[in-house]
This record gives sequence, structure tokens and C-alpha cells, in this order.
Amino acid sequence: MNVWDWSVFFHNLVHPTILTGLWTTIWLTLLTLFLAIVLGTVVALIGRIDSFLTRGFYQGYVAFFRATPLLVQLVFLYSALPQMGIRLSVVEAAIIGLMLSESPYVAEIVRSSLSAVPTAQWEASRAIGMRPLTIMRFIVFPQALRIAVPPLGNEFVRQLKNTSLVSVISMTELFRATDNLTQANFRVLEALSVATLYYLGATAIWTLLQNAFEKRNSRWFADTGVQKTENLKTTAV
Amino acid sequence: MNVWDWSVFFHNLVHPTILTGLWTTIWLTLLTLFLAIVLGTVVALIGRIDSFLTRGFYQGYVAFFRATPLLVQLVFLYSALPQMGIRLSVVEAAIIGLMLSESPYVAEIVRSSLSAVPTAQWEASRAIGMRPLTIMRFIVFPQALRIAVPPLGNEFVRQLKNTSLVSVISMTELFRATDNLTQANFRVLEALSVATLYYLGATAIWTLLQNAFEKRNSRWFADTGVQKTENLKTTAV
Amino acid sequence: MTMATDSPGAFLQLRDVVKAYGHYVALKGVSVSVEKGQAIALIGPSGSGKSTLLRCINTLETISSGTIMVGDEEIGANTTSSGRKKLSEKVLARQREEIGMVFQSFNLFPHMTALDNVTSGPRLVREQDAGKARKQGMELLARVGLADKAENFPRQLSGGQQQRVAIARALAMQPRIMLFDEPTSALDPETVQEVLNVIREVRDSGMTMLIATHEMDFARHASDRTIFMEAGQIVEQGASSKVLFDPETERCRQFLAGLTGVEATTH
Amino acid sequence: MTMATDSPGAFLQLRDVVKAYGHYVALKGVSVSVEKGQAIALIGPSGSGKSTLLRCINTLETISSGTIMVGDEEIGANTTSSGRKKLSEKVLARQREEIGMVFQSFNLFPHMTALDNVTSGPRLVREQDAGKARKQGMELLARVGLADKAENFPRQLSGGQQQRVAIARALAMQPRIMLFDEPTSALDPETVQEVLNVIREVRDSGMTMLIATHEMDFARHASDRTIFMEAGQIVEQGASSKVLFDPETERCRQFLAGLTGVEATTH
Amino acid sequence: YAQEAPKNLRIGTSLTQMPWGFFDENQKPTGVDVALCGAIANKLGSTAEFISLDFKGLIPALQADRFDMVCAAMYITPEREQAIAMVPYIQASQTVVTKKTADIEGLEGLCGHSVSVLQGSGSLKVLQEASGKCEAAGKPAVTIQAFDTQPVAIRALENDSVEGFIATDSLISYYMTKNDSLKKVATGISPTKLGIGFQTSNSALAKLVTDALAAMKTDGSYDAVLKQWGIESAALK
Ligand SMILES: Nc1ncnc2c1ncn2[C@@H]1O[C@H](COP(=O)(O)OP(=O)(O)OP(=O)(O)O)[C@@H](O)[C@H]1O
Ligand SMILES: Nc1ncnc2c1ncn2[C@@H]1O[C@H](COP(=O)(O)OP(=O)(O)OP(=O)(O)O)[C@@H](O)[C@H]1O
Ligand SMILES: [Mg+2]
Ligand SMILES: [Mg+2]
Repeated sequence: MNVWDWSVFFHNLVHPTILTGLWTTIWLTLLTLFLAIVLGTVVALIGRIDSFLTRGFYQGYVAFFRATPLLVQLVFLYSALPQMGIRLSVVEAAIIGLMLSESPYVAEIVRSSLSAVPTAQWEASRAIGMRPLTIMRFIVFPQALRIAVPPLGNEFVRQLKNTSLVSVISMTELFRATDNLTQANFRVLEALSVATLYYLGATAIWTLLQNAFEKRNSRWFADTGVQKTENLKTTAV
Repeated sequence: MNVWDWSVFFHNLVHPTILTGLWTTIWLTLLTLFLAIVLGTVVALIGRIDSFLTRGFYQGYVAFFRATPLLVQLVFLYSALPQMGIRLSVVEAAIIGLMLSESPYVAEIVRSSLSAVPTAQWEASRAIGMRPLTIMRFIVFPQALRIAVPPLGNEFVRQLKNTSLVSVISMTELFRATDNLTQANFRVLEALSVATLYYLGATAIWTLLQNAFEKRNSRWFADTGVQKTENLKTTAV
Repeated sequence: MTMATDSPGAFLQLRDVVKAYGHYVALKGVSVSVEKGQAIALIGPSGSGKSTLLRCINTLETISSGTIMVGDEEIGANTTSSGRKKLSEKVLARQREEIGMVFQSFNLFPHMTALDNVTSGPRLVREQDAGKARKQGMELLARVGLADKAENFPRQLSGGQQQRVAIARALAMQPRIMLFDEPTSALDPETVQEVLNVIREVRDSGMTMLIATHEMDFARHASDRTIFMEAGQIVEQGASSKVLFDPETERCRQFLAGLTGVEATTH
Repeated sequence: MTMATDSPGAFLQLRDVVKAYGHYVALKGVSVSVEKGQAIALIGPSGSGKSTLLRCINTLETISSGTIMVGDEEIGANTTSSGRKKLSEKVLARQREEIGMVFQSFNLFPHMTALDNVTSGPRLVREQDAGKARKQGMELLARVGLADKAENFPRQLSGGQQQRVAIARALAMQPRIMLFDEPTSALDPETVQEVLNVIREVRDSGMTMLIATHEMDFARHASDRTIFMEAGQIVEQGASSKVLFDPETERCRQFLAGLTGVEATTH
Repeated sequence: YAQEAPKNLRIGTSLTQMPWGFFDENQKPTGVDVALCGAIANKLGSTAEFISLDFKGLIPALQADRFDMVCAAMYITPEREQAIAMVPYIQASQTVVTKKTADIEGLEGLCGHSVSVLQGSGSLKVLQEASGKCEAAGKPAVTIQAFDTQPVAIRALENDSVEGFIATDSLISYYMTKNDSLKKVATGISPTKLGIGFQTSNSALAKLVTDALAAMKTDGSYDAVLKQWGIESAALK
């Protein structure tokens, strides 16, 4: 048995099972990441309210949902809840589990990037008479987003891979599909390389979007590092 | 069979296999996270150098190692490398795999938090005659760390759980240990709850450290959110 | 010496305002009353509490005790016989709309162009339509001499240019009271005059103003009354001509001597 | 009009310095030469390029063309017959050690106390021992009147206090040239004088200085020569007494008229 | 009424185990379990619906009534019989293989050698007992390396990372048809019954399946299925 067999690799690459799994992975990732960002942001905002109760809730929420393995959450949603009378479909359990387990990570990222926006920005906005939600939406979020996007890229890749765990509740996505192929021919590396290639494609697309976003931001924010950014384009006369 | 059986839970809680697994999880997490932070920071610093080559290297590195599932990296290190004449022990393969797969996530976090430090800080330091490394170490890093710590907390929890994948190359840690117990009695929820509890303990300790760190920072940084921080303690006369 | 000038017709009225940061008391019972249309200059050494006073009026700081009234409305809190209660952020926001503020350190929104900064209030608070806000914003930018920098981001503006945008941004809300925290400290004399002309115009239209300033010329010519603060207290107040030219207190005399002292002590 | 005063004994010498930001040219060929121990005032309207000029001298900006010399050493780049080459960060850092700079917007290190800010240069660049740096730092803080704020973090200081710490921080490196970008713009007149006294002391000890300022009094009394800039060019330069009281150019006359104009145009 | 099997018989299985249940080269569910339990469903006049999920999720899902029975080459153990009802349907024994060049003989010959095995499998228990006997006899113990998936475990033997590999007879027979560098050094070890699992409350269905199995044994269809997979030795008398 050789280290690597190209024909197996290409056979897997366009296998219908894999393509179906890929599609499941993509929509599941995008949907649950979106939901997790919404939920995580709400949790982070609650955590910023300066009261014993809200801070306690925040820390408890983050600690609990981060510590609980996704596997446990999925098994719980799929197999323990019915015994308490709540019967979720497989897809519902997968979506809720993936959303819940991702939300605390998003919350921490949002919290950290909000705190990167200087206090003076809050004061200047308040002085104009803006309400907290307006300030958040138009002043603080746009500035925090610059800081949040790279770690959120991490989460995207993570979620892409985390979806593989839904196989424990009988859903088949990209990773499980490739794993299934290995059963018949024992070709682990070839099959998993196919999954890797698709992951790479998905992250490459994300990276392109992220680069475009960072380029846009560079209009108003110059990040001076070891080297200086010269020849900045301006609209000055 | 009931939904939950306390005796199973407590039996697992102090089972020697689990405690041994816990110890493996802890040292493996701390060691590989530390290595990943060092490696990721170096990669992030290279990525900040303003040249086509370094930026290309950075983006390639991050894309490749993020997209490649840890499972694939481990299988590659352990099963494919020997056929090319490099024979790593199980522990070596586990450490290298966990370090490599975590490093791109750290790199993105470091990059984002460095960019949160205002350009003016670089200029003021340069004006005094500080060299780039001095500026990094004493001026920029301490300020970036405030932003980086919450997402690094995410990574700690992630790494804690990621160690479970080393079972694919025959290492037994906390999660695998609990999983083995479920093979015997199929009490998935009880056994995994034990793992969850230990994860929770580990993240709680991290959270305490993080809170202490944030409290220290609040001496010099006031994060004004929806509510104002009042009655700040000062050393003023 | 300091007197609680509790005139019943006052438009802005502070009574015994105390502000403590932890153990440090930055305002030690300040009482001020300002009539509609009056311009007040706040002078005093560094650290005397001028900025703190302005921030309290704009409710950016919650005062420790005392009351602040604008017209018939208590600002920042609701004092009843049963005690003081801080108001909700929503009510505070409405109160702040009426009180414009220009900061010592500009605090422009870095991710918005100069024009977007100026129109941010009308657009995001007043929900004015974009076209109208834009037109009004361009007029204001022209008034502060920056019509050609409308599309520049703050980081592409000099310090003085940034401060002028900040003034235009505050004026865009057409507030009832304007607070200036050293509005001209980063401006060159020529621009100072343009800006002062703008400020005077605004004042002539009946604006009530408080201006913390180090520019004695400005205090002298553009304010009706001057308040001299030191160490969190009002040491002297009165008509600007009186306080600035013939102060009653020794401390104020000494402070003002410092101003001309630049000339006096040099070769 | 502008003249390239290429004196051979000059300590700081700029020749045809051009600085472009993209299409916008902020400095359009500036030549200046400063003798050892001279104090130069830079005046001019907002946006005229004063800050840009100082930043170029401190090599915070890479100039587009021209040369800057301090003593016999070219600053920022190495110009040979084959062209200009930017120097390495390491060499630039050494050059900057010799050139102190105080910014318009303070730029203190927020995570360090006032004292740590002041001692940061000696400790982190000169690797002086902590005790000695601390002692020297306390002396400098005392000189700017902030001995009692040594342990405060920047956010706990008023604007004026922050600027004074920034000055102390620059002085701590005992540079050969000091660049001040409106060092007193955020200070009250009393403190201005204290700081000016400090600056004068430093000057009397033989320091070469360039000061961008809007304080005409200061330009008048503390500088030997004054340079009037507009739109990236030097319009007039010469002895301060000459430029400020009897300018040759109409433009400069007009600018200076603006200064006293505050008084002239008021009721 | 209860004496009738459901029209649609939901069968939980784990299609990740050669040759019991897996996806064939065309990604169709196949294997001994699929064939045998499919035949049982026919006998009961029902249509079989196979639901595949990770092995560890099977019993909780059965308890949650996600399916009617589990047919996944599951060993009958006292612990499992407490959780679910089990009807024996086949039996499996273990086989040890080494490289043809090795000079290991019999189970006792493994003392002091390294052997790879599937994590949590019955083979692992056999190996642990054998190792215990080695030590009791004053010989060096067996070095056990337990992997997450069979392909990686086998690959370890091929790479000479271990000296032996142990798994069920059927898997090894199937694998040796594809690879001729291995030899069997011990077979028929520790025969154990495999069972079909039911919810404890559903003894009616268990009874129906028991009867159907008996009928299939008499009419020869049981043996036919085993013959088809080349594991006549696994027949349960
Ligand atoms: N958040 C804070 N915590 C502790 N002390 C503070 C805080 N903010 C201000 N102070 C102190 O309160 C005093 C008054 O400060 P304030 O900014 O009002 O002075 P100022 O009169 O505006 O001075 P300047 O003319 O220098 O701007 C100062 O001594 C300052 O150190
Ligand atoms: N990064 C930049 N990109 C584009 N234009 C810039 C940039 N920095 C400065 N400028 C422009 O260069 C010109 C000179 O700016 P500079 O800061 O030197 O003025 P200044 O004389 O110091 O003004 P002030 O008295 O207001 O501080 C201004 O018109 C400014 O808009
Ligand atoms: Mg102030
Ligand atoms: Mg300037």
C-alpha cells in the first residue's frame, strides 16, 4: 500500500456523497455562525451592563457553554430532551447545538473588541445626544468590527470543522462523508485531504472578503507597524 | 433506564483512568498552547512586515494550517511521515500537531490586537528613540494584551477540548478516558458530564486569572459602556 | 469671594455641585447661575476643575451631590424630597441634545469623513434626511473654513483642522447651551479669529455659552462674565471687565499677572 | 522671500525638503538652517505644514526628496551620488534619541504612570538603572510641577497635566535638538509660564530648538528666529524681532494682523 | 396491536465498521448488519429504514425512541443489558495478525510486543487480559496502542510502528483479501455474542425479532447472508 494514491484522491474529490456533504457543511456553518454572532453579541452587550446580576449571568453563560463539549450538547438535545417531552428534529438539534456552543466564543470576541474602542468615542457621541443603541450601531460597532473580524475568521473556520460532530446525531456532512469513504478502501489520508482542500477553499473565500474589508478600513485607520505605510491615497486637493 | 444516574456520575468523577486522562489533558493543553502562542506571535510579527513576500507567507500559513483539520495533521505526522523516513513518537506527534494547528488562530488574534494600539503610540515611542523590538515589548504588547486576552481565553478552552483528538493516534486523555467508560455502560451523558465538569473547572481557573488581569488593567483603562464606571479608585491626593 | 448667586430667572443654574473621583474631590461645591444668552468664560490654573465642571453640566459625569438646572428641568438626576435619582440614559441623551460640547482633544469619529462627522448628530439623533443634513453640514464646514476637506478622514487632517470639524459637529445640533473646553487651544491665531467670529455669531443669535479657555483675549472680549476657579472651587466671579482687569482676590490677581508675566519676565 | 540659507556652520540643515502624501504635497521644498543653540519659532496658519516639518526632522515621516543634516550626519536617509536610501530602523532609532519631540496631542503611554512615562526613555533606550532613572524622573516631574502626580495614570490627569508629562518625557532623554509641536496649546497661562521657564532653562544650557507655536508672545520672547510658513512653503524668515514686528511680506503682515485682530475687531 | 411490527422499522446502526456496516464503493449502506437486519425486517413484513450515527450516540438515541432497534455489531455485556434489551444474533471472535516476517506465535507470543487495536473495542479487552496473563507469568506486558479508527490502527502495523494488530475475524479476513503482507498468528479468540438492541419497554418487538431469526435459521436464509460475507464461522447456533 503506497503513501499516496492520486486516483483515489481525484475519485473522492468529485464524489457525489462528498459534494452533498460539502453543501450541508456550508449552509450549516453559515447559518449557525450567523445565529451565534447574533446571540453572542446580545450576550456580550448584557455582560457590559454594570450590575452584579448581568456580569454574573455573562460569566456563567460563557463558562458553561464553552466548557460543555459540543458532543454533549448535541447528545443532550437529540437524546435526552425527548425523555423530557421535547422532541427536536435532527436538523433542529444540530442548528441549536452548533449555535449555542459557538455563542460564548463570539461573546468574548465581541466584548474584547468593544473595549478596544476608546472611551472618548462614547463621550463624544453622548455629548451630541446619541442614545446608547445609536452609539453602539453607528460609532462603536464600526470601529470594533475592525478588531473583531480576524478572530471571527478563526471562528468561521472552527465552525466549518465543528459541523463534523453532528454525525453523532446521524447527520452526514463533509467530514463524515469523507470518513465514510475510508471504510471501503482504508485510504485515510487521501479522503481527508479532499476535506482539507474544500476547507481550504472555504477559508480562502473568507480571507478574500476579510482582505477587502481591511482595505476599506485602511482609509480611516493606518496601522503603523515596523514599517511605515507610505504613499497613502488621499482625497486631498 | 433513567435520563440521569448520579451514582454513575460520581463513580466516573474519581475514576483513576479519568484522573490520569485529566492530567494528560492539562499538561498537553498548557504546553501546546504556550508553544502555539510563541509560534503564532512570531508568524503574526512576520505578517506585519510590509512586503509582498512576508504578507504572502502569512496568509498562506494561516489559510493552510487553519484549513487542515487537526485529525489530518495528526494522522499525517504519525502515519504518513514514517513512510518518508521520519518516525515521531506518539507524544511528539501529538505536541507538534496541537502546536501547529493552534498557531494560525493565535496569529490572527495577535495581529488583530496589535492593530488596536493607536499609531500615535508607535510615533511617540519612536520619537524617544526606541527600537522596534523595544516598542513591541514595552509599549505595544502590554496595550495589545488587554485586547488579546479574552479571545486567547477562547483558545485555551478550545485547546483543552482539541487534545481529545490525539486519541486518533492512540493517546488517552480526559475525553477519551470518559468515552471509554461509556463504552462499558453507555451512560454517555453522565460520563461526558464528568469531562464537562473538569473542563468547567479548568475554564473557571482561567476566568479568575483573566478577571484579575482585567482588574489590573482597569487602573489605566476605563471601558465606558452603557453604564459608567463610577468611584474609580485613584492614587490622587 | 464666592457667592451663591441664586437668581430666579437663571437659564442654567448649578447649586453646590460636588464631584468626587474616589477620594479625590475635583469640584468642592460649585454654584453658578447663567442667564439666557450670556457667555461665561471659565479660567483658572491647570487641574482646577474647569473640564470637570463642563463635563458635569453635559452629564458625562454623574455629580456626587448638588443640582444642575437648565430652564425648569433638572439635568442628570431627579432630586425629590426622598433623594437624588440618576435619570435613564434615554432621558440623559435628550438632555444632552440641547447641550453642545467641544472637547479639548477633538474626539472626532475616526471612521467617518469630516462631513459625516458634522452630520452625525442631525442624521443619527434627529433623523434628518440625508440631503438636508449634507447641505447644512457643508455650510457649517464652510463656516469653519474646511469646505475642501469634507471628504477627508480625521487622520488626514491637521490638529487645528480636526478641532474645527469638532466645533462644526457640535453646532450642527443647534443646541441651547454650548460648552467649549478650550476650543481654540490647538488653533493658530488666524483660525482662532475665524472660529471666534463663528462663536460670536452663534452667541449673537442668543446662545448661552460656557467656555473654558486660556485665551485671556477671548475671555476679555467674547464673554459677559468670567469665573475664576482654583482647586475645585470658584474663587471669584463677575463681569469679565471687572474680574479680568480689577480682580478682588489676591489669588486671581496673581494668576492674571502670570499671563502678562510672559512678556514681563523676558529680556 | 524664501532663501536657501546654506550656512556652512549650521547644526541642523534642511535642503529642499519635499513631503508628499499621495497626490497632496504638504512640504514643497523647504530649506532651513539652524545654528547650535538657536531657538526657532515656526508660525503659520493651520495646515501650513508646521507639524509635518517637525515630523520629517524626527524621521517619523520619510521625506520624498531633499536632505536633512544634523551636524555632519544625514538624517533619515543616506544620499550618495547613486541616489537616496532610507536608513534601517536601528539607525533611525539612534538618530531619534538625539532629537526630542513633544506632540500636539501628548501621546503618553496609557498603561504607564506619569513617572514611568518620563523614565521610559532612559530605562528602555539608555538602559539606565531603575533607581537613577527614577530620581531623575522625579526631578523632571517636579520641574513641570507634577511631583504629586507621579503615580497617576494618564487618564487620571487633566489635559494640561498630560502635556507637561509629555515634555518631561522628552527632556529625560537629554536630546541635542528639541522639537515642540505646540507644546503649550493645552496649558493655562500660568502653567505656560512655568513650562516656558523650563524650556528657557533648557535653551540656556545650549539646546537647539524648533517650536511650532500659535503663541506669538512666546515666539516673540523665546525664539531667536521665526519662520513663517504657508501652504508647505517658507514665506518669510529672519530674526524674530524683524519677522514679527516688521514683516517684509504682505502675507505675513496679514497673518500677524489676525493675532491682534482679536482685540481690534471687538466691541 | 403490539403483536405486529411497525410498517416502517427504524434501525439504528453505525456505518463506520467494516464489514458489519459501512458504505460500499458506491456509497450504498452495506455490510453484515445491513443485510441481516434488512432480511429480518422483510420477514416481519416491514420496510427497513437505516439511521446511521456515531457508535457512542446509538444507545441514548434508542432510549430517546429515535429508532426501534439497534443493529450495529454490538457486544452483549451485562452493563448494556441493564440499559437496553438485547437479542443475540451473531457471534464474533478475535484474530491477531502480524507482518509475515515476524516470529510471533499465538496470543501468548504477544508478551513484550506492541499491538494496535481499535479504541473501546472488544478486541481491546482481549488484549488487556492477555497482557495481564503475561505479567502474571512473569513476562513483560503487551504494549497496547489503541486508536480511534481501524484504518489508522492498521496503518500503524504497516508502518512498523507496532508489531501486531488485533480485531474481529471478519474485519481481518476482509482486509487480508486486499493485502498479502500479513499473516494470522492467532484466531478464534474469545468468541462473544453480538446482539440486536431494543428499548427495555419494547419486549414485544424483541420477541418478534427472536422469532424471525429462528425462522431464518430454519429456512436457510440466515446462513446465506453469512456465506455472502464469508463469515460462516460467526453463525450463532
Ligand atoms: N478620572 C479621574 N480620576 C481621578 N482624578 C481625575 C480624573 N479626572 C480628572 N481628575 C483630576 O481632577 C482635577 C481637575 O481636572 P480637570 O480636567 O477638570 O482640570 P482643568 O481645570 O480642566 O485643567 P486643564 O486646564 O489642565 O485642562 C485634576 O487634578 C485631575 O487630576
Ligand atoms: N497623512 C496625511 N494624509 C493626507 N494629508 C495629510 C496627512 N497629514 C497631514 N496632511 C495634510 O498636510 C497639511 C499640513 O498638515 P500639518 O499637520 O503639518 O499642519 P500644521 O501647520 O501643523 O497645522 P495646525 O496648526 O492645524 O496643527 C494639512 O493640509 C493636512 O491636511
Ligand atoms: Mg481641562
Ligand atoms: Mg500641527
